Amino acid sequence: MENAAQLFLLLALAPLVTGVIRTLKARLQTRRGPGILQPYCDLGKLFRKGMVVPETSSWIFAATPWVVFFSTVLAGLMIPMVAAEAPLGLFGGVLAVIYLLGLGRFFLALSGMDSGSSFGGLGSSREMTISALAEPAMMLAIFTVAIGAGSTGLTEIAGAAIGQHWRFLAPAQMFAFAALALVLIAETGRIPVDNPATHLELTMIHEAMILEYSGPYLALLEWAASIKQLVLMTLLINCFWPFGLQPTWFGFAAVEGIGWLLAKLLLLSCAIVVLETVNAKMRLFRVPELLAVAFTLGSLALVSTFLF
Amino acid sequence: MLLLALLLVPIVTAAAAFLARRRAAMEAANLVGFGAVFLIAVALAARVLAAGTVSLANGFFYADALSALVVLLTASVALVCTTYTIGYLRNDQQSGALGDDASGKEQRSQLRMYYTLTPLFVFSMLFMVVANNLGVMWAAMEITTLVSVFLVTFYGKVTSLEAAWKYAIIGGVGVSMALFGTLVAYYAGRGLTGSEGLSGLNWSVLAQHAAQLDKTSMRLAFVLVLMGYGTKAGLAPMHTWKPDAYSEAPVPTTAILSTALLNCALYCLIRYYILTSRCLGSEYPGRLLLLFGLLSMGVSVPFVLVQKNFRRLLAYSTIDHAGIMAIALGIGGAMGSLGLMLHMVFHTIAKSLLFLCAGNVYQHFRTDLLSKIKGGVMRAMPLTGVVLFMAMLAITGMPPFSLFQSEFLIVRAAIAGGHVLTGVLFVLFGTGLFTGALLFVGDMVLGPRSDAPTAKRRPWRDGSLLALASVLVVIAFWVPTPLLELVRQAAHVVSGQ
Amino acid sequence: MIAELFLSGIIVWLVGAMASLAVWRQPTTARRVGCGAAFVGSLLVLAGSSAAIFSGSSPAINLPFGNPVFCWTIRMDPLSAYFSVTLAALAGAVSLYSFGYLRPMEGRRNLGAFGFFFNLLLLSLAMVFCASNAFFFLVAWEVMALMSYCLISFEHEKAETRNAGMLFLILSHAGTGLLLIGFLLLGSASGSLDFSSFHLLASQMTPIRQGTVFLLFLFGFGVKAGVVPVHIWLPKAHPVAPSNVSALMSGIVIKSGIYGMARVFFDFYGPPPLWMGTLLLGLGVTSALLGVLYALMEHDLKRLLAWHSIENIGIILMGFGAALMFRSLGYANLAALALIAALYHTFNHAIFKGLLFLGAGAVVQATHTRNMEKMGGLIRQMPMTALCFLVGAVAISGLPPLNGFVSEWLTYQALLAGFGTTHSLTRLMFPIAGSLLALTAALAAACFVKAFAIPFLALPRSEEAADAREVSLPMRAGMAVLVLGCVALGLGATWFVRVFDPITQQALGVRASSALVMAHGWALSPGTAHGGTISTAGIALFFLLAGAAFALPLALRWRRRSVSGPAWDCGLPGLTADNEYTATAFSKPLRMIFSALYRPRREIQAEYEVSPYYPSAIHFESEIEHPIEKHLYDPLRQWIMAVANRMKGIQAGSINLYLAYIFITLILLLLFGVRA
Amino acid sequence: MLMTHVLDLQFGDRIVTLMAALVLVLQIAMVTQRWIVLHIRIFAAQSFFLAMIAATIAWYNHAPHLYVAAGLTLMVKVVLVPILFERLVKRMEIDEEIEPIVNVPLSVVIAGGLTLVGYVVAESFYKPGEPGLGHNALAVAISLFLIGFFTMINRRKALTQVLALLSLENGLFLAAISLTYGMPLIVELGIFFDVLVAAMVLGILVYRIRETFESVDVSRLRRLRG
Repeated sequence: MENAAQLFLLLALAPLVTGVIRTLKARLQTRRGPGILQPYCDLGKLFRKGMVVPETSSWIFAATPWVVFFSTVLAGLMIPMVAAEAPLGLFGGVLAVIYLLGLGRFFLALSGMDSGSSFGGLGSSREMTISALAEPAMMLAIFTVAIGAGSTGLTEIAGAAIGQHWRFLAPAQMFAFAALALVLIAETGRIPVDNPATHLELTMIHEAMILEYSGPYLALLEWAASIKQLVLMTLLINCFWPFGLQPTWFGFAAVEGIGWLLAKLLLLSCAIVVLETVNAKMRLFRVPELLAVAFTLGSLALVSTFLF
Repeated sequence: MLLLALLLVPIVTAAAAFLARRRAAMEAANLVGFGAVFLIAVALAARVLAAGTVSLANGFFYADALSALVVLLTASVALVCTTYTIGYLRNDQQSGALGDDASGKEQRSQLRMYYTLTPLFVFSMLFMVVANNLGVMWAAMEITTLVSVFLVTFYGKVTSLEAAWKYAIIGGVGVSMALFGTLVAYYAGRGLTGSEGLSGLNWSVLAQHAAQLDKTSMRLAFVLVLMGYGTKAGLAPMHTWKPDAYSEAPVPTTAILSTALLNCALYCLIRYYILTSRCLGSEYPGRLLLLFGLLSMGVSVPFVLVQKNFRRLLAYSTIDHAGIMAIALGIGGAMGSLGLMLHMVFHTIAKSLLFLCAGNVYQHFRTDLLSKIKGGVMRAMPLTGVVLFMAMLAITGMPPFSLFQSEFLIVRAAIAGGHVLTGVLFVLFGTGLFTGALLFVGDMVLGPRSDAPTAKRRPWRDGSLLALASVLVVIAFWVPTPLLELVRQAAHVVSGQ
Repeated sequence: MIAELFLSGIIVWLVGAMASLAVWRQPTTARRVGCGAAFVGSLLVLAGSSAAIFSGSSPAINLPFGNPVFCWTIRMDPLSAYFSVTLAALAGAVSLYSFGYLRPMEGRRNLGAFGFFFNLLLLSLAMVFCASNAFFFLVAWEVMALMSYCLISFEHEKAETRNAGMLFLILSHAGTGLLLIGFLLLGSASGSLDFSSFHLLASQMTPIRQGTVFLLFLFGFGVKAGVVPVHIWLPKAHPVAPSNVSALMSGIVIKSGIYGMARVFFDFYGPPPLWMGTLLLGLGVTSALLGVLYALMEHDLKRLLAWHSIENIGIILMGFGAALMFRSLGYANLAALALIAALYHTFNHAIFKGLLFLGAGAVVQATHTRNMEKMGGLIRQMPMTALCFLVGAVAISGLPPLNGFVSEWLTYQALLAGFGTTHSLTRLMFPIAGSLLALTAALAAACFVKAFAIPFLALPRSEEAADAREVSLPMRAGMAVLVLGCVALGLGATWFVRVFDPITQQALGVRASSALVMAHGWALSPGTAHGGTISTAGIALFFLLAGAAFALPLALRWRRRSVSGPAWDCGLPGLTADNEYTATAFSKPLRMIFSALYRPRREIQAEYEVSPYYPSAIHFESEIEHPIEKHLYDPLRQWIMAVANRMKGIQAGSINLYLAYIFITLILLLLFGVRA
Repeated sequence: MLMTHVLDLQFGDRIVTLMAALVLVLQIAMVTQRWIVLHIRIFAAQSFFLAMIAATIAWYNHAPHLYVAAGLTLMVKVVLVPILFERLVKRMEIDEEIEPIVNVPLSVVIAGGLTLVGYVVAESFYKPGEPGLGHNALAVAISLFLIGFFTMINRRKALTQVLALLSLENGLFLAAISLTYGMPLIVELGIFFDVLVAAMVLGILVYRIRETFESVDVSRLRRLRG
């Protein structure tokens, strides 16, 4: 029951978040921009289209979209969205989430190299590099949170956060939050690390990997990307602002929980939009500096759990 | 009676070889003679195992387990080396290493010299071991020097003369120190009951009254004897003659020098060690022995690391092992002595085997220099290559070969006896030697086939090589019970417990 | 019964060794005898030792050979049995693989000798794991090193091979020296050499001696395990060995060092001082990170895998370190968790690293090169090999749901729990180690994207790669077995952890598995208060169901709508191998980011014909620096050689000098030695 | 009168000590000596005095077998060996010893120092209860030994090294007769036989070296190194 509900929420909500962010960004840049529902239309269109498979590619190319999609969805089912109890919490906690996303990334990178076009290789190389560098910072932040809860189970983490609403003001939590936020930017491929909108050959990362994809597979990958974004955002907000997480999925609770979720997502989206608008994309070799900052924040978080 | 036979047979052999006209006759004489000596040695060992000690001519000749073991080793080495020599010298004769005069008269006289002197050499060693009288023991040791000097000059090359000279002079000094020690020991034993006249220098007598010996004299005596017989054993810093003599003498002689003669020199040391430790306690002689032993091990390491010449490498390895055995003796105790005796047996096998391999390599490549051999021995002469590699691993104390067992015992005895530093240095030097030896032999044996032609087979030579190699392998996993018993009793003689 | 099974396996190996040496003149027979004996022996040993684990008994056997002065007995306690199982499982697969792998060597190489060394290596490994006293252990240990050496330098015509082999043997011999002293120090304390007499003995010694013995064992075993900084032999020796040997080396031979550490640190030591665990954890992190960082820079497929062995040893050491720290802090359950993580990873690494080396061997045999830059597109010619290699790559990258993930997850949990165990600053080490472990894992993933994509995907980069063929059936079978192993160890984690109960019981007096297994064996938990759970089986099930329900039908539907066309080639006429991204290019970003460590040196020479804007050919070469070798080992070697050369002056040839040595010694002894 | 002296043990002791001192002086003289022929003759003289010492001790201590030792010494070291060597010198026309390694004055000083060492070592053997002969003679013997040894190091010509070796053995002989009134007879015989053979062997070696090297300068024998 919860599974079905959360699954539906994931699949349905993810494109919406993408759309909202795009629109808000456009507005902030005084453009009209596409409608909020544009991503749905894109997906629908892509699913109806046929596709071109590079003749130099192998079965990896065909398998990747599915692996990426399923691993992302599974990760999504392991995090608490509306209720504190994550539907598939038993299958794994935050570590599992990260490693499932890692599995998706692994195959995405392979498929990037599969066609033999040098863009794919370029994208894969950069993607693996950046994610690798993002990893320790993320792990530190998560350790900080998990130490607070004494567990890596997201249910426990959220559960521990419930009730003590102002805990996120503790310096440890703040630092961890900042670190995780930076990592989230890197992971979801947003400015200043990567520009999801560009197809300028030399700067793109994520887009370069999926350059050869078209039609339904492209749709799957885009969808997976937006779901990943939703998952990470939810992870962030529900670990640090567990307001309105409900004990159950039933009755009015669900409505209230979803309301809270949307509100928090909107808030985070606005923050992302502002960040993306005021920043320019970094050169690739500046990115490590950003992640070093994240790592420092993470260690600060740890030290402060130790001090305060 | 056995003892007398043991001494007479080599003399007869020498005479026979001297009178022989043809090469075959000399070879036969030596082969038969040493075969007989070997059998007698086995019989002697059996007798000693049964009776404890054997003595003759009211204790002028005397053999206990220790002497029996050394005799057995000497006899076996002599036998194997003679078998090998037949193939070796025939090869020399054909390859013209003995000077190629038309009549072959020179060659024959050279062969005669070899086949006559070797039995004399063996005789002097056996005599030294079974002589109860320390003075006679000394005289026999002097004879070994004089005889082996001529064996070293066998090839009559400039370098072999040089080596012989150094050997003779250093050896001469050494034995005279030993003589000094001997008579100081005699002085220490004055006025003991039963020490009148001849028997006053008999080891068995002195050993009985060791406690009443004059302490100061024994201190002096042990130092002098240690340096004297240490010179023959090649303990540093008296070792300098060894690399020269070993690299110049004919290979079978070298094999005997580096195993049998080493054992005999150590045998003399052990005899005096027993006297001294019974008189002064084992601490004083022990410290001196440890000093020389560690010095020998330490000195041999750098020379092995940067060595270019194979037989000199082996010589330094012998110096190292002399050091090891000195250390074992210095540590003493039941475990140390057992380690010493086992090591003597195992080292004799492995080292003689190594020298035989060196002989094959030398006769095939006409050089001992690594730079000229340029690797590929395994390809050019598979049997020798494999055996050589095995023997080298064995000599550096690599399991499963047996030297690891004895060295393990020695190090264990050292650490258990509180000589932790000795143990650590032992291991350190051992590693250094292993490194040098492995690098050398690896470069020599492995690698692509060199341009030299494939070696022709020499049944006598390679046969004895193979036999000895199989002994090396077998003894790693199975030591015959009588031999082990003999070793244990010898160790008992040394440690007295 | 158990003992008989085990012993029969040993005997089969022994007989196989002798037999294959005996028939060396008939290559085919020699190959069949050698590999067959290895295979059968492995099965028997597998049966025997797994039986030993589950029966919980520890049978002792007195071997009927050897110098009676010493004691030649083997005892199969749970730890020994566990490592024997690891050995036998890997050895079985490898010997199956060898049937096919060795066939092309027939006539060119002495396969009789190979079978001899191979079987004896397995035999000596089993002895190492089961020896019940220090002497026999050291003998087996050295024989193992010797056999490994013989196998490494099996193709000794190449100088590279010879030198690598010698370096290995020399370092391992030096390590054995340390072990010898360590064991004898223990032995002099206990008066016996039997391991049972060493139990908890080390902790009763004085702190100084305790620490000395610890360091002796740490580095003595560390050499064999390839722990930084005594790892330098490993990346040289593993690539040059025949690939089935490399699989054994990386899979199990270096694990003998791990076994030794487990034996000493958890059996001979009681709760140790805290610094020991801390040191171990630190070494583990260092090894893991350096290992993966240097692996990333490799283009030699096998050397890349070798560096990853160092990385994984580091991960195992993290587990050991944490376990020791927990022990000294008095948390037996956590210690058990960390120990389980380490041992689990040991088994996993044996399986997937073996698999990867076998795969690499197949590739090398097909393309006759170890250089990735000359491979490519092999997934079409060798689909089976590619699949196996992919599974291995996913497993070693620690991605769910395969086995690598489980053990890394357990390690994370142990490190996480560590934070709460103490209030001193040392507790910061746990999360830091955890985050660096995360970095290691992510870099490993990046590295294996390269290691799989460059050889197997896209277009072939050389003729050899273009006309490579799939390898023979036995080789594929051998790899398939290990693939199954990866999957089983991943999905069956909750079942497998029960194996560790006897071990933790023996070492720490705790049976942890009941706490670890949750939800009727569906999920695994760290066994801490309310720790998170993981269910690899569940994840796999999800993928299967989703795949069956959606992926297959949809993919089939869409296939009809799909056309195949050329990949985007930037408008150049046609996509060729020259356009492809190379391994060097792939790792370039990391090379620049970590240039402080690598100190890369690059040379670019362009040849121009027409104008400086159109180079006709560009020669590019870049190399990186290995600081530990450059700043530690090379100076040491040079110093030793310099000293040795100087000491040659002792033997300068002058007899007067020689006499002077004796004279001076005599005078000194007369003056200071004689007088009481 | 004379008889009383001849029977007086003190007198014998004096004589022995005197001759021992003479032997020592000759040994030092050997250190300074450059002419090989003279060297050989000094050696002969030294050996002669040793024989005399042996005879004296035999007379005073009623140790008949020492007469044999004395006789052997006379025969071997005073007659045979010198003749052998002088013929060798003539055949090889070696005339003068080149400069020793350490120059003569310094060598003499060193020789003196070695004598001192001899006394220091012998000191610990001095027991008031015994006749003084023991440690005096032992001191001289050790000094002879050490000085002979030093001469071996100090000389470059093969033949002089051999002579030094023999004079070194003279020291041993002195020790033997004065400490223990000689070894058991058979041992003595063995030793003398050895000395004779050694002398011959070394002589032959020297000859062959001369043949092959065109010189007997042993400091040139430096091919074997390392």
